[in-house]
Amino acid sequence: MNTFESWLLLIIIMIPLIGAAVFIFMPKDREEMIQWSATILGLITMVLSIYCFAAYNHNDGGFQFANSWIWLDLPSNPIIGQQAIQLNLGIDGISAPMIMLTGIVMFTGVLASRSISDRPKEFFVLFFLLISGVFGVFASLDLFFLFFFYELSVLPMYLLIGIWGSSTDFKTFIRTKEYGAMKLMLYLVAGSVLIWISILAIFAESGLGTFLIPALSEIDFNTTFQLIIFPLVALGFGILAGLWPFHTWSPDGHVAAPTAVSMVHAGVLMKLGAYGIIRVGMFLLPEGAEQWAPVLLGLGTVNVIYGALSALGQRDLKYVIGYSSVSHMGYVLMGIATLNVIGLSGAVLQMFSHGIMTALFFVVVGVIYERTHTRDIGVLEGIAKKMGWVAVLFVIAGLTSLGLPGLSGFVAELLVFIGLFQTYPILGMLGIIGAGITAIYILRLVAKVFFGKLNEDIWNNMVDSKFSKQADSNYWERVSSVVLAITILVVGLFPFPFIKVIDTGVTEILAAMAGSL
Amino acid sequence: MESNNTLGLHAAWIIPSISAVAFLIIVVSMRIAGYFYSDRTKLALLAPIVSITAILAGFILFWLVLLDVLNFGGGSISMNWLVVGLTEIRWGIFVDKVSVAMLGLVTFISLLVQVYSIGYMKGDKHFEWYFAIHALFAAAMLTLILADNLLFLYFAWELVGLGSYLLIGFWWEKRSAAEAAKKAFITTRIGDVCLLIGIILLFKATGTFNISTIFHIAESGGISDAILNSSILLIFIGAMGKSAQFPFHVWLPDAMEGPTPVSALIHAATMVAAGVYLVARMMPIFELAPEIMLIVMIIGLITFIFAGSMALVMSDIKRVLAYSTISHLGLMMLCLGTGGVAAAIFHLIVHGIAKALLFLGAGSVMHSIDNETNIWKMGGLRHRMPITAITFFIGAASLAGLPPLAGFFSKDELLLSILHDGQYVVLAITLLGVFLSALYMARVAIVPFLGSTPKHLEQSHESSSIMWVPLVILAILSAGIGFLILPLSSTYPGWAEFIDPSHHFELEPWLMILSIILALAALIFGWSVYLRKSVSAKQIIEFAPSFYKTILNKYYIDDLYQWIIDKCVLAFGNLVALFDRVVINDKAVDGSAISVYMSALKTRVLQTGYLFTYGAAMMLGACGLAILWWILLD
Amino acid sequence: MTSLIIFYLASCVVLGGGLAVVLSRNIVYAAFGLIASLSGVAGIFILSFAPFLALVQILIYGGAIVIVIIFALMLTKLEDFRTLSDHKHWPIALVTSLITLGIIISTAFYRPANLTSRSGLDLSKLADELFSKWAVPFEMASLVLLIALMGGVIMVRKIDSRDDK
Amino acid sequence: MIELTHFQVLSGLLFAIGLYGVLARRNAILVLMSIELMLNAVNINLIGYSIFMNASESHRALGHVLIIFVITIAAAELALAIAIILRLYRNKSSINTDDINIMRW
Repeated sequence: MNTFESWLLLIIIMIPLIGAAVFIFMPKDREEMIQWSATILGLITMVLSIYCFAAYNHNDGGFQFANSWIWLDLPSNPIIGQQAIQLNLGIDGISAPMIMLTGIVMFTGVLASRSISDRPKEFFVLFFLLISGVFGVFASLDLFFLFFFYELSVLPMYLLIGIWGSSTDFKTFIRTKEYGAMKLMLYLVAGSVLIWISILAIFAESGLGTFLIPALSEIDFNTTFQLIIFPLVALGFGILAGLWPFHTWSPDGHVAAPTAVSMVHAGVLMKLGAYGIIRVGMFLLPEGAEQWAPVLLGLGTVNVIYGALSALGQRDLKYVIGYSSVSHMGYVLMGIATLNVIGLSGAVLQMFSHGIMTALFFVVVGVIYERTHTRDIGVLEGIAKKMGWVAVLFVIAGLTSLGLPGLSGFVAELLVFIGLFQTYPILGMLGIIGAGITAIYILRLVAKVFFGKLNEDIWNNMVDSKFSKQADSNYWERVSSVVLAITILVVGLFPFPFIKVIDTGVTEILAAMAGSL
Repeated sequence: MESNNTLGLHAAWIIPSISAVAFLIIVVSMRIAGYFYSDRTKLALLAPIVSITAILAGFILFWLVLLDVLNFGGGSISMNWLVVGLTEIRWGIFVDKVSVAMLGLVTFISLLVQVYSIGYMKGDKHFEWYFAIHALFAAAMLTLILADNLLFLYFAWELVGLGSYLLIGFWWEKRSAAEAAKKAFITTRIGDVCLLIGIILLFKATGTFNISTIFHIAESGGISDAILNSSILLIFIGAMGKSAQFPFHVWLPDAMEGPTPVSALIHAATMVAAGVYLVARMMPIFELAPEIMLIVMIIGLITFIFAGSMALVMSDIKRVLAYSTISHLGLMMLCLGTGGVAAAIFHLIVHGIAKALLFLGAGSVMHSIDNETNIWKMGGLRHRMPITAITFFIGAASLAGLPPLAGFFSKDELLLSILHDGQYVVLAITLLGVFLSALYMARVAIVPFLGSTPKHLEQSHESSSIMWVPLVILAILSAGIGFLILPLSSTYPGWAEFIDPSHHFELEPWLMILSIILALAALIFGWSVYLRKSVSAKQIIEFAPSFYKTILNKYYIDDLYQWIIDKCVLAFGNLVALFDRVVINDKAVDGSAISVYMSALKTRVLQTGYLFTYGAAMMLGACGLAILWWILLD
Repeated sequence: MTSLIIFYLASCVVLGGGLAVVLSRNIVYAAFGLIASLSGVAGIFILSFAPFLALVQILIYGGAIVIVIIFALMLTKLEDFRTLSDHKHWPIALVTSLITLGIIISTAFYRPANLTSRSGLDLSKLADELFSKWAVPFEMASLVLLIALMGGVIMVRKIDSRDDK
Repeated sequence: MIELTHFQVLSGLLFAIGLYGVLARRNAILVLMSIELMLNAVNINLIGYSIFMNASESHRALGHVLIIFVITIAAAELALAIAIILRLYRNKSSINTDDINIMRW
């Protein structure tokens, strides 16, 4: 491994961080400059993250691009000797696609935020901080830093939603952005408390005096300990993954957040939860995972069906997508809980696929909202006439969501289903039925909002005067959404390269599980 | 199954690929051209040229495949698509006599329909897009036919559904078209969900998606009865959805909101036949489950009669044809239920050609009379558009079962197959259905084309040649293809034996004569009711007015579904959403926040703001800590 | 023995002054009580061989702090609180302070150190320590004083009415 | 002979008196004075330990150093406290702690 590769992950984490620091010192009124530098940094990061995935050698497996820097020497302990908290970076087959996902969503998110005119400088500072944290979580092999980056990615959300967000105001149903931000924050902090408790418990129980994940995974924790700690881990990370019944922050948060933040939030941040369950829960506490898997599976099934049905009853475009995220994350949880190669690979691929798909959804809905200042399904009708690109891309995202073959959602869900049928055929059937319900709400939405006759009067009243000539997405938004759509197509048609890498990581985790059982 | 000669097989996988590439080319070039030329009409012909070239190439390659199948008996090739753990999921194609027959049908009809569409869709806003979806649909449908494993088949199956969705909703600015597209997708989706479950169940039992391997395992008893029966039933439900069998038939009549050539291609000849094709394809495994075969037969029978009765009362020409399609698909299913694969496929082909002809004819009529679809507002069009009229008559007569047209032979084969299965009651009911189908065909042919011409149709005229040439080709085929059933030469032992060597060509004269009599009787009856009016239709209606009303309202099934969707599914969705909002969110989540707030209201009284309180509390606390420390220390 | 008597005398002054501070009804008496008490503490310092500290005590407390307090009394109209009333919860205050007293005294007697040999500290030694080992904190303390001074000035300077509200 | 205990008891008594003053008096200036008493109580304790400890000179110097710091901080604290009181008096026309409860819920 050459020097560049061993520094690659650090570079990927640091680019947004340094970018954020640089933005702070940029003059406020030079918006163009800030937007351009954000775009360029985003592009570089995306390219690097894709390189990172492509260069991952799936034959060797294991943690690659690994490198470590000692951050803090813990007080020396006579029994275990001198140990340190290290910034230990490395990716395996599960985190590699997640890194790529983050890179893609970051770049497209920056493109989609170019239209932000309210304090763009501060927006990009916080946004880059958030992204840096997300990269950090996926790349960290040290529980301490995993938690550190996790918090780093959670905290900026509050400001991003609270300041740049948008409120829902139907006469009968009001959710302010402050409410959404606060709720999201409280939930995620509650989750992180559980995570921190369990991380410290694992640290103490191991007796190694280290937070290193590979070292900790060698240890067989005793069964009682695993049985007690796994639910804490699963719940703590599960909150972030939208685990029922702790999911309500997610639709409210998605709806309140500005476009780019919704994208990162639904696209990547929720994946942190699922990733944490795999990395910390399953990898370190295999027996606990084994014992609690049925519960996780049951909750995942509830997520799928419940999320889909809830989405059916929503009026706000973003709420529909918010609940569809809850539903789709259910597939991830189900896939994780199958504890077999196919299901788990499906879960990881679903994380990737759903990330891209939701990001696409939110770009498109963001465009609609910016142009019309409404997301009310009851009001919007036939807007495909004015917004051709938006309609096409929304339909692509919708079809992905309902699992149309040829798009990424199908492959992922199929693998989850096959995995489920190995162990729990009935739940597998419920999962497939959930996909059927998804078809209902997506197609209803598409038929109502995009198709049908456009009422010109309503439209002229609704549309922002800035956009009355050209209501369709601008070039940046088009590039952003087309990048996402192409990713969906590529993964849907040629999933093999992705699955190969994911499979490596999944196999190792399951081997570790089998070894310790 | 590996074939030595793979030339034909390679040709086979190229066929759908060309169309897929054509789809991409059209979509991309549309966008790029849009940036350079503001005047789209100059480029409009680009799209049909690309897509028609693609499908023409497919049609030419079809002959190569056919030759290969005739000489070497087909085979399969496949490649890896996915490897997960130890499980391989492959993409592959499989060519045999049935699939090659379907291949010919689909490429041929697609070709004609696309040519026809150039004339029909001229001047439409989204002209290029229309041909793009056509190419996409053709690619998907051809893939479906060729797929050698169930997953790949499902893959194509869904894409076919997508093509249908896009084409039905092609005029999406019409609310009804948008709704119809949605309805079609969702209804078939219900079937698809079952199909996927069935496929995965089979995968679980056998560890493979490959159809022939599944057959081997199933035949050697490697699958338990429960799994086998349930998965076959689920697969059949999938087929029912696509083939619009009762009770999933509701989407097909609504799908007529799409452009008429689309109805001809997708909703008559190809996509709806996919269900029948699937069942035929899976026949070896269906035969292992006689109970399911019985269900297939009964569903087919119900659909046949039931849709036929509705076809008899509809006044929209396309809807009549749609119900007739459903009815004929039911007939094919019925036949498959008795094990008659060859007969069903033969009827599929004959019906596909004839129905495409009828739809294109109907389209031609609509095109010339300003998109009027109500048959009662037409009449005497025979004089205005003779070619359309004659070809339409040929198609109708073929489907009505008049000798020596193709429909006569195929229907005869079907009846024979039912007879051989020993289902006499079914046979009797089927004969009633044959009468019905001849009657509605007479109605839909006689009312618009014969009789006197109403005033407002004086201006109507024959369509352009690009539209009537396909009609003529189809009419010729529709008339002549029936003879394929006969053992024409020493090497060709007749259709049935060609498809399935265990069958032999035979005739049952009394059945043949009976069906001819029934068809003729229906035609005469129709002629006297609708043309000579010697028998009043009104009197017949008054015979059982409520029954008539029920049929006219499609047996209230659409209303029932609407009710279920509105009152059950949506209401349930709303209920869950409300539950989420009220119970989970407001009570549990905000409730916990509120309870914290309320307890804070109680405890905040401690914050008196007086120095005294804080000082005393602090000091007492320090004392308490001191005492604690003391106690702990000793 | 003499030192013990002096100690008791000084203690009486300290405690008496303290009691005068907390019990007197007149705030000026209280201020004088404070002076007495602080002087008593200075006496204790002398007894402990720390004349420098005693000097500091007199200078800073007696000379500066109490003067500042008396200035404060003058700046706030003295007539407003010529007679002072106690808090109505004074019994609780009494109990609290008695408990504290009990704990402090019981710690003193719980494990008596029995140290009787006294030894003072040379002033030069103190200076050595203060300006070598404790130089940085010492400078910090001067900074604190400076900042407190500035804070005091800012706090009491006349501000235009806009900020007053 | 004077013992360490003497210092401790004296310091404790003065501390208790000061504490009583802080808690029981209502006049802010008196409260300040009582705080001074408490600080002095601490000083007595410190000097007591400093002279009775069997330790090196540099260790015993610590007590003296701390006393100097305490006095310094007391002066600083008082300067600020008086300023605050004056300010309060100007705004509220009262330095009665009972009247100053803006920190109340």
